Amino acid sequence: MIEQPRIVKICDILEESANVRTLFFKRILDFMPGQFVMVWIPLLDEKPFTISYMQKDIAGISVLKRGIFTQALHAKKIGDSIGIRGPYGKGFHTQTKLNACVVGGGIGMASLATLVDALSDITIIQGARTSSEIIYKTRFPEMKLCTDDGSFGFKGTTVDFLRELLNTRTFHKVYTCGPEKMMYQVVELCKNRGIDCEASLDRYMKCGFGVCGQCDCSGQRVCIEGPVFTATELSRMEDFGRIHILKTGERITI
Amino acid sequence: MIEQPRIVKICDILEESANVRTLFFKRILDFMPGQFVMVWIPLLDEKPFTISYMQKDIAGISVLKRGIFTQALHAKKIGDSIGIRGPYGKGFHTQTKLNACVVGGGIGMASLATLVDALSDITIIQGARTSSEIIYKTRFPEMKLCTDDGSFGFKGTTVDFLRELLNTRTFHKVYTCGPEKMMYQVVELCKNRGIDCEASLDRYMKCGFGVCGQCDCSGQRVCIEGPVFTATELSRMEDFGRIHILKTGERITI
Amino acid sequence: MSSIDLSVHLCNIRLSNPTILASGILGTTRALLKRVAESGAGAVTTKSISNEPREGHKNPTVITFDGGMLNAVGYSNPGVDAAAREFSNLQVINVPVIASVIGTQKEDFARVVDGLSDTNFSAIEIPLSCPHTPGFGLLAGQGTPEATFAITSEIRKITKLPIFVKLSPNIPEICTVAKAAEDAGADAITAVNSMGPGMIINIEAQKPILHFKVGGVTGDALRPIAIRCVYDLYKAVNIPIIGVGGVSTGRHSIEMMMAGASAVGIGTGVYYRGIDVFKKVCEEMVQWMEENNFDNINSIIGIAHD
Amino acid sequence: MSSIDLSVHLCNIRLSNPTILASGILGTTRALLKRVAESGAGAVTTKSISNEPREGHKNPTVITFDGGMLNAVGYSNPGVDAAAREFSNLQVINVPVIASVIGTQKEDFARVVDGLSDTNFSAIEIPLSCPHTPGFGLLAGQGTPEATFAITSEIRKITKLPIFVKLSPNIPEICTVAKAAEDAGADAITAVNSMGPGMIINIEAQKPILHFKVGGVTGDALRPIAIRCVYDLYKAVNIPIIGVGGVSTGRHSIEMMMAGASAVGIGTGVYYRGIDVFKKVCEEMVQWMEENNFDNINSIIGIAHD
Ligand SMILES: Cc1cc2nc3c(=O)[nH]c(=O)nc-3n(C[C@H](O)[C@H](O)[C@H](O)COP(=O)(O)OP(=O)(O)OC[C@H]3O[C@@H](n4cnc5c(N)ncnc54)[C@H](O)[C@@H]3O)c2cc1C
Ligand SMILES: Cc1cc2nc3c(=O)[nH]c(=O)nc-3n(C[C@H](O)[C@H](O)[C@H](O)COP(=O)(O)OP(=O)(O)OC[C@H]3O[C@@H](n4cnc5c(N)ncnc54)[C@H](O)[C@@H]3O)c2cc1C
Ligand SMILES: Cc1cc2nc3c(=O)[nH]c(=O)nc-3n(C[C@H](O)[C@H](O)[C@H](O)COP(=O)(O)O)c2cc1C
Ligand SMILES: Cc1cc2nc3c(=O)[nH]c(=O)nc-3n(C[C@H](O)[C@H](O)[C@H](O)COP(=O)(O)O)c2cc1C
Ligand code: FES
Ligand code: FES
Repeated sequence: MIEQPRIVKICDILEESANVRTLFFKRILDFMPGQFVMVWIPLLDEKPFTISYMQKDIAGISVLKRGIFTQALHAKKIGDSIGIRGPYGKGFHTQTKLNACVVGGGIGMASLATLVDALSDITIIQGARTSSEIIYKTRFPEMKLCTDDGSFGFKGTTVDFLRELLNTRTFHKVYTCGPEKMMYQVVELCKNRGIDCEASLDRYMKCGFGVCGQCDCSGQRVCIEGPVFTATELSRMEDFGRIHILKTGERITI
Repeated sequence: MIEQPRIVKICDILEESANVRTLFFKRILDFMPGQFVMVWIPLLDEKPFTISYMQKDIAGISVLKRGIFTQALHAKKIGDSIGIRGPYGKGFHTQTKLNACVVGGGIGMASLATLVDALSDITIIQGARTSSEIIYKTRFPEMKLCTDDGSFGFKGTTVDFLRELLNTRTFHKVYTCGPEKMMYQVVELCKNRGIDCEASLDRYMKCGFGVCGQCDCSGQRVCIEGPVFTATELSRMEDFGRIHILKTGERITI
Repeated sequence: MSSIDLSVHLCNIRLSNPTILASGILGTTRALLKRVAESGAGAVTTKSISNEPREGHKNPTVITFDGGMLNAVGYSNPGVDAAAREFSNLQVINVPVIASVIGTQKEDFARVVDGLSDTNFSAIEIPLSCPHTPGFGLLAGQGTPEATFAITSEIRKITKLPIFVKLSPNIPEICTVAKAAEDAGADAITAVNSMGPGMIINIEAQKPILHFKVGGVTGDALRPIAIRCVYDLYKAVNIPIIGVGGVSTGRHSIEMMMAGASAVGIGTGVYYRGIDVFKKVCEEMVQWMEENNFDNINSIIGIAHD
Repeated sequence: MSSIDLSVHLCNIRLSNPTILASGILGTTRALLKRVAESGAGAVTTKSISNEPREGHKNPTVITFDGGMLNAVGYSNPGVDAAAREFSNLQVINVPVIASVIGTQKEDFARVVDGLSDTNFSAIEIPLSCPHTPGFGLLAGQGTPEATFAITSEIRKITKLPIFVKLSPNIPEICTVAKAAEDAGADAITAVNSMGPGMIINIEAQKPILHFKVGGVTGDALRPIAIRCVYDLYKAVNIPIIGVGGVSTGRHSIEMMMAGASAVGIGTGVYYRGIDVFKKVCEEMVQWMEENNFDNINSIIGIAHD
């Protein structure tokens, strides 16, 4: 119960796509798919990342290069160190025997990856803007792929793809992680079809363990009650799909 | 591991002799004969006392009236409260099957009482200055009694009595608690006769858990390594039988 | 449930129980304040609000250690205009809401209080005591009797709401500062803010963990210090005291009130025992009072004094 | 055992390892100092010695809580004459022994140092920082830069032994006080003494537990504060620092040295881990150094600074 980063050495690096890399490190995490860790680069910052690989005593995080922090993570070499604390939050509810579908958009796919590992009867849908941004292509060869520009697989959004798919079949559960607008549509779609659904939210985080109030989404702490919420919970959360909170605490429309 | 007094209510009081009373209180103590507790009277002081009774969930301390603190304890009525922390220290090593002898002088008998309860084949010797100061007379009817003034039982010291007794029989172990000069002689006597011996020492105490250094006896903390020491340990402790340490830390000859 | 009534009055504000959410913990949004109120708090306090928006310090901003918590959040907040919007419509929260107001100059405090004048806050709290944010609190000299008097007076001029002045445990002369606040018209003292600052170094990284390097210490480590401050303040001032620092159980809360607190703030306790720490603390207080034959919570306030 | 050498030099005194028994813990008799030395301490400090004998406060004098320890022993000691007898023949102790010297006036300190001149102490430590003994330390204003300068200068005049000035963590201007000590000829800074004071109330008794009501807080609660003080002092003064406060493991000790300490005092750690805490801490330091490829303990001193 001591919330401090512990230093781990990066023992392997995998290029997942043009702008996503996975950093591997030795650490046994008592971890549920969908939970996250806070990753620390001393003197720079500390930010939340999903555990995207968990193999025996090696864990991995898949990092999309965006701003200063993720650039710094991309600059790390094998043998370099980072700090890790967690895992935090509530993960996905898994029922291994039932058939399910995961819908990942962009780096959101990282949150779903260990869930896929844990499930047996699973349909995987990944959406990306373009072919070069698709991740885990060899890891999950059976993946259904969608690109906005049609450069690979289905041309269109994951929501379009899922909607079509649901015309011919159904699932016991749909899990989703990605841009919030996309997740909102996935959740709505599932509601209409009477399918159970869970989504993993993304909010600015500071403490990660429920005291700072930064990660609020309609009174729910995304770091504690989330990041994964059920459709029922989400339907009570007005901010879902609409409002994010900046680092200052200001509300902004997504 | 929090060393703070807990308040208990005195549920019974027993007059043990002209100047000794036992205060009983409800508290289950995980306790070894010879260990002690620190007894607190709020706003007054806190001092060490042996647990002299332990029956199911009722414990008792037998208090000899001496100065301000013990007078205040004697003034307590049933229903009044005191604070208790502990038990502290190392108790007597008991081997229930072997025959043993306890030698108690004055209030020192209190430390030996629960030991007597725990042993089956036991000879009890109690010494007091005079008849009215004898304690536990009905509790241990088989007790051999000695008084300095001969007002009851053997006239003379417990050491004299023990010496005579050892002419006709022997023990596997002798346990003693009382004035240090007496204990010193008991220990010497046993050494000469090749009998195993343990003595419970009395030193001024403050913390009771080994940090303040007040209870030093030749580098041994009486509150931690004692109050019970074996004859072997005692033979390495120069101060035993010779030196006490005042509250200021000054050494005085006994 | 028992018949024991935990309600207290604090400067004419009725609290259904003496537990108050301390400033800076979960008080970022109205939704979270509402949630905390529903988790049993007798009152809730917002995260501190400044005139301009502030991003605060970079992460790590909050960590814990075996004695409590260390934080240097750096007063991140959206500024008074956004805050006034966020905390409009406070009626949805069924307990009193206290606005925590900060500033670098006394005029600054006044501007924020003014900017909140259309809201329904029940009181204004001014922390003059943060040990780890440049420009504010101790790092801006606001912890002296003189500065405390000046800032409190300034705010007194422009609001009729009760003013709570929040003090630092780091200042040996805490009673003098409290008296200055009282003289300037403060209605209550909130004691205490986080202590220190402290530092924790990750020895593998060879660097302080908090991005700001140092942060305020709260939780268990702070409790004996907070209890002593409240005990001393109870003798020094005539206005009520809100005791804050390391309270996470009913016993702690009773200890704080026996030292002299009329109400009890809880911050780090949310971490130790979850968001419903307020309910738990109240239940434990009631149980203790039953076992020890107290029926009026007010009768324990200051009872540890001779 | 490994080949890693933990020895350090402190003002030309060689310590076989950087752990030092802090003053007031077990340092009442020569026999106990010897025992602690044999339990692995690199140096040992006596309980503070005053000119006149002192009984100290009544019991309870030392209690613990979930964040550490609270004590108000009140400087009980037999006075300098009896102490000079007790601590004669220090040769039997195979590590350096530091005399802790207290006084109410600067002349008082000088008398004690003088009274110990025939003994074999390796250094004099002067705590100007006790938060809970009337007539001494903070309660006698000895924590100001001016008083620190005056007392240190007075002692400097009459002894060639290294002088360690022990400071309080309660004083915001700790660096200014340290500089005053340095200017007056101090050879090292001991940082820190206990903090607070704090108070713990037994709620059933409705009374503070310590007989003196308040006491200094030590142990885990103090560590982040002590680390911050040492970190700040390392930048402020050029003389070495003995880091004290909450150290009970090898990791703590390394953290303290990375913050800037040349040696590390241990007090409450004796409670947490037993009298052989010194040996345990050293073993843990060696193990950590091996795992992290350090071979010289001196190279970690101050390494957490940019
Ligand atoms: C629960 C959770 C899991 C995440 N998992 C992953 C993951 O597996 N892989 C991945 O690449 N990204 C993940 N993210 C997002 C990741 O934290 C941001 O991409 C990263 O913080 C960006 O930092 P930056 O400095 O590179 O970019 P910036 O330029 O600082 O920010 C880019 C975006 O990241 C967001 N962001 C920045 N800091 C934080 C923060 N402290 N908390 C939350 N969001 C922040 C900003 O709001 C902005 O939208 C996750 C976020 C959350 C909340
Ligand atoms: C391990 C241990 C177990 C004890 N068990 C018992 C017991 O079961 N029954 C009993 O009656 N007495 C017991 N005593 C002794 C008891 O602590 C003292 O009698 C009591 O403290 C006297 O306090 P006073 O104020 O009445 O007398 P005072 O006038 O203050 O002192 C009388 C004598 O008691 C000693 N004493 C006073 N304070 C302390 C202290 N804090 N620690 C140790 N000795 C002290 C003094 O040195 C003096 O010799 C025990 C002592 C020790 C060390
Ligand atoms: C993460 C965190 C943020 C805080 N932010 C503020 C703040 O913005 N304003 C303020 O007055 N106090 C702030 N504090 C101090 C608390 O209000 C409270 O005084 C302190 O934490 C002691 O109480 P506790 O031990 O119950 O946490 C903060 C404390 C923590 C732990
Ligand atoms: C029981 C006790 C007694 C103390 N007595 C003294 C003392 O006499 N002189 C002194 O300078 N410091 C005294 N101190 C303070 C310690 O030397 C040390 O500075 C403090 O305890 C912090 O270190 P720690 O956390 O390792 O205990 C005492 C501390 C304790 C716990
Ligand atoms: S990140 Fe602090 S409460 Fe969620
Ligand atoms: S009484 Fe404090 S060490 Fe024994």
